Amino acid sequence: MRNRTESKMDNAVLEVKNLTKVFGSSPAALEDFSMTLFDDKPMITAIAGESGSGKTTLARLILDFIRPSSGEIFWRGRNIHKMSKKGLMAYRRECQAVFQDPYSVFNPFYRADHVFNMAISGFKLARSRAEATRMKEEALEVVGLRPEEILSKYPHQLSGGQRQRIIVARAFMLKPRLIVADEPVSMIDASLRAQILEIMLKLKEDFGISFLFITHDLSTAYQISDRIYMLYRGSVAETGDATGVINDPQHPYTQLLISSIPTPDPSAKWQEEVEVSVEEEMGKGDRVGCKFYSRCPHATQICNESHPPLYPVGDGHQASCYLYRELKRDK
Amino acid sequence: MSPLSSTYMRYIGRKLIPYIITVFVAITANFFIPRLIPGDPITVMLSRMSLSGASTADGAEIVEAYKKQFGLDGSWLTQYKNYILNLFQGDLGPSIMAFPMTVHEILMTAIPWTIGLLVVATVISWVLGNLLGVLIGWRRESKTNSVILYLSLCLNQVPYYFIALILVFFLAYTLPIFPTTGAYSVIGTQYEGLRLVVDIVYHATLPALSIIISFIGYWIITMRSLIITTLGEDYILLAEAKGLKRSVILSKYAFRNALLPQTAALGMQLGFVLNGSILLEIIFNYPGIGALLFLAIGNVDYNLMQGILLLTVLSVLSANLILEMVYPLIDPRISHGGD
Amino acid sequence: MLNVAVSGRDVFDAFKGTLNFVFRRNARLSAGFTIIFCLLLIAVLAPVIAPYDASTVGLHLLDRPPSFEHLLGTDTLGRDVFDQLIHGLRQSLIIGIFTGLAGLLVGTTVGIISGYKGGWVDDLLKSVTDVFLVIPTIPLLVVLSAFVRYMTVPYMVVILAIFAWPFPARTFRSLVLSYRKREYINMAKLSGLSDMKIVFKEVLPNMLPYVSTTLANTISAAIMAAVFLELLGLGPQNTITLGTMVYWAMERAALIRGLLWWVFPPMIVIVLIFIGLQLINIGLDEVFNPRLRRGVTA
Amino acid sequence: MSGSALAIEDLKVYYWTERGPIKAVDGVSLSVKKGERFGIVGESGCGKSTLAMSLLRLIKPPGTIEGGRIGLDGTEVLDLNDEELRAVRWSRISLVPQGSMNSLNPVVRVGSQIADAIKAHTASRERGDMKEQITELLGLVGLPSRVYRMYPHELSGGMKQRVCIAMAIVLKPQVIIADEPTGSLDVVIQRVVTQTLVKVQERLAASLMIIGHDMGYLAQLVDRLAVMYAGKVAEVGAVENIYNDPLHPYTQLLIASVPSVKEKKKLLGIPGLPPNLLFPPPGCSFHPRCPEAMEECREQVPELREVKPGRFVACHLYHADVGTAGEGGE
Repeated sequence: MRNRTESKMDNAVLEVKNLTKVFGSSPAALEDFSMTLFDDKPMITAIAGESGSGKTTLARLILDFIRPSSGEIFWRGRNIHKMSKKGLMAYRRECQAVFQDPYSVFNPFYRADHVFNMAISGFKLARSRAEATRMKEEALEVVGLRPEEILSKYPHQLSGGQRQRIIVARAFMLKPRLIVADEPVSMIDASLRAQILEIMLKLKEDFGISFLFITHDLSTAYQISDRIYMLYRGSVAETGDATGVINDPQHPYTQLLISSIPTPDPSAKWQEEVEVSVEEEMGKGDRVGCKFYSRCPHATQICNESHPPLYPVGDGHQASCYLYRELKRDK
Repeated sequence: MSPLSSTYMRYIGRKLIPYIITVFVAITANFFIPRLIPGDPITVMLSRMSLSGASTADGAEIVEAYKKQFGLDGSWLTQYKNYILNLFQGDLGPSIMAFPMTVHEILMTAIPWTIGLLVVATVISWVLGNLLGVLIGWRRESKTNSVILYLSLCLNQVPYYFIALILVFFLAYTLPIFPTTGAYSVIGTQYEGLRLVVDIVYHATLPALSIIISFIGYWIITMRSLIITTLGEDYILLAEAKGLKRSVILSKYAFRNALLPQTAALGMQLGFVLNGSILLEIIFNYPGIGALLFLAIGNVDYNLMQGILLLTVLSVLSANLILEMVYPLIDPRISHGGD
Repeated sequence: MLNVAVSGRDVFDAFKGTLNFVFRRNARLSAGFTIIFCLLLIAVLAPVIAPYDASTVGLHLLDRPPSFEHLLGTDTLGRDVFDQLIHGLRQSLIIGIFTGLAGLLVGTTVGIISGYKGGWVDDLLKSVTDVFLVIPTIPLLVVLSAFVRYMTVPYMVVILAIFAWPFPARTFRSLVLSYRKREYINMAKLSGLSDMKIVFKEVLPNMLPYVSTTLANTISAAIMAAVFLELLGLGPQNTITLGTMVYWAMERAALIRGLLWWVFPPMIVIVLIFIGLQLINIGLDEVFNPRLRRGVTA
Repeated sequence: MSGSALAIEDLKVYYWTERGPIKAVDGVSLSVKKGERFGIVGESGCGKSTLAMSLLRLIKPPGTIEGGRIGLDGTEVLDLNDEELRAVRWSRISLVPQGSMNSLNPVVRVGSQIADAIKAHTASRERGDMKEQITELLGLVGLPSRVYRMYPHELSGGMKQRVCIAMAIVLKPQVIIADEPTGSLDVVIQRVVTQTLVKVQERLAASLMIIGHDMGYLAQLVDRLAVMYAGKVAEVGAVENIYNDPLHPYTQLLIASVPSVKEKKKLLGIPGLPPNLLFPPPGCSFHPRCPEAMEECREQVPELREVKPGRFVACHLYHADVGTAGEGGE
């Protein structure tokens, strides 16, 4: 385990407070989202949701590629939007990323190792070319790639799986505290996907790197993540321990989602037919109350009036649904 | 999307504001640029009059009188103020060189010729060019295709005024078939009805041909590449899978999609039509706006120049505006617009 | 310092790869390139090829058809047409290239700044560019040229350059806007690169093909406008250019009097310049676009 | 073979590049019974989409159909001339395109695009009220009748896919090919579209061939499944057998690498690189990545043989003792 000097009183490394982001006149992509990642134990936190749930918007906000409409993001207690240039560089050094599309992450003009060279010269990591090469080779070995096969190649000469592993290697080389992985495996075939997920687990366990794992695929989230946030239309539907939430989902949306995931077992066929209202599909369902109102089997009057807060439904397990309002009172 | 829906109106509103600003900037530029030209209209006119024998004994008073007459007295600022006020009443002021006639009247005589010649020729070259372009884009293997392609490639590079000269040489001097000057034969002024129309078309053939020949290459090349890219789309593959006849696939699926950007390009081209008229009208001394501008510059006629420049700016802007309004109606994808 | 060298070597090595890739592939590009190269060579060697002073009047006999002594014959003012053609080509290319370069430099800078910076800077620059694009350039050119009492080549370059920059500015603004969204720009931000470095190291190299196609476009547009003005008699009075050759030929009614060797050669050379530039334009387009598409492995 | 709606024998489709042919489909033999739902699974680049497209002869240059036979209920598709092919397309065999957003003509109303299929195959006298037929079809796939007048860009991904399904069944074909029909859709919409497809197929008693890369999804859907690797069929069989007792090592690894929400298991990927179709490895193209690769595998290309009733596999592990239900290998 890396030795970490415990300088902060509460060891919160990343704090997201009431983050909201609205693009143009359409409904909010992300609404009043709060989350805190702690430094004591490296963890993989999954942000799961369908397209349009706001998960990628959250990733782009945390990486400071876009500015929030309201709310703040704190790294080690300091607001990243108010940081000096030097402060932002330190933040970047500790908070790296892996992106979804392995083909668009490489600048086609340069060879594949340019992604390493940028980081090395950007953060001034190496004093000599030999040291730079050694760092690159060490990083590639950690992700199971042979340096001599990779370093001299152009991006279009490499497969999707190889490229993604190079990007993970680059992130690892900077020894960050947190890697924001935005759908790292969704464009990779199932057989290669497992290897990259294994690498992420290894980086967490052996090198103490935490992950923010953005995905639409609950089964991959279930396999490797410790905590999970279920996003629906920009707000948190349910959150808690990954195994708890997926094995015993409380929020009607999570239940529908998990029951719709096709399992590779022919005997467990889908049972009843699922209906989706046309308005819902057309994305016009811009609601005041709970956003799942029009598709929810248990929808009641109050659900249509105000947006349900996150009610505790178990040990660290919360769901934003009025079904659990009574639980709060008698707890 | 019906033209009257509110989103459509808002879309148009948002498009209007930049146009209004641009028109204002253009008007202001129109006022100042002619005044940059050395010499002033009155002295030029007086020297021209003295050449033609008119007595100009006490020059100074006459100069003052003419200046007041054409509102050229006082500082540029006051002239600018009057210019703007008159403009809003639609009065472009009197023409200095052709005094009794106002700028408005002169323009009215010249506009129909330029519009008639250039707009018609551009549309003809657009239609022919697109049809040929579709042909080449659709049947790509045949030998004639590459011949047509390279021909239109080179043709597109020959400026229209060279083509005009070549046409004049071959179709007027060596084989005297077509007239090379004027919009109608001198004696033609007595013709009426059909004879006049035939006479006008007869005179307009060479100028129109030079526009058609020089621009047809551009439309062929652009339509060809549009058709080829459209034919690669998924919905064409599905159309083939549906077993549709080749003619239906070409017309309803490929051509209709490829035509949209071409229509926008035509709109832009029509806007700039006045640009091309100057040299063409001088070569064929066709009584259009271009020839008029050249004349106005020669005589440093501020008011006429301002009128013509304003006209060209307005024609470009209105072409853009009409395009922006009409385009969403023909291309359903851009219903509420917004880039 | 060391770290800069590490990624600087990338740029040089990448350039080498791109250049040999480009010329191996495309017939149209090499054809266009040879045409323009030969014309440039002739222009540079003009004093050697055509030593006589092309513009002095009355040196030779009038209206002589092409002969061994005067390859392209002589004109009504007793000047050797071949000499005029060579020197005319040189002057026209000078006008075209300088205006094209000026238009490209100003245009790309304005385009990149407004594309990358965004915000009010973008709005300001974009509206200025749009106004220039909407105002009809030809009539204004004619008016401005009339303004210059004694037109010379440098004046012409200045006047043409005023209207040469808006088109490249708009092209590069939209290019930068589209390239800015690419994921590898975010990757560069994550590597701590400054805005400046991102623009020059990550955005610009990919836009090289567009720089060359836009340069070809601005040069041919500049020569087109120059010839236009020269045919109106508003060209440089003291030097011979291809356009003024045709103008003087038309003034002297060369066509009617059948002096074809005086009128057609300059027209042919002008069209040759345009064809050469257009072939380069199309060639580069074909070489670079499919490459981008083919870049994604199956 | 008489009962089969679709019989493919030794089909070869190559893409020609400067450095030689890419053997996308390299000798595939399959048959789909009448009314059966048949799945083809395989990773990207294994040739499954090329196979689907070749059934309607929609292979575009530089691709060519090199050889083999495609029997569509007695008609040999490869022998048809252009006019006959046009008549067969959509009336007897139709296609539900990949989930991409671009399969509908963006400037033509949905109803009119479906009507085009009717017009192309029925004389104007017998068409009857097309509008009424089409709105009824749209209702069948769960879409309101106003969709008839709408443009594709006004519909969501799932709705566009169901329009394609309605279009695919408008002429009541014998065989429907669905090439990754729910590729880019969210899980819930994916389920709705899939259930529509199954309902519609059962109603027509047509055969349905579904192409996919997600084992879990196909398990829910098909009766028989074929696993493809590097342009060849690795294994074919009833879907229950394939999942409970996968024979081919690639099928075993493929099933193992699909994460499930039911239980946490150590994720097993498949080592090595996806196959290079330009210069395929000698012998069985899976041997570089196969945990049980033998000497024989590196030299000989294994044939697809029936090692158990209704179970076909192309792997040397089973060929030594053909016919016996032995565990495998010498």
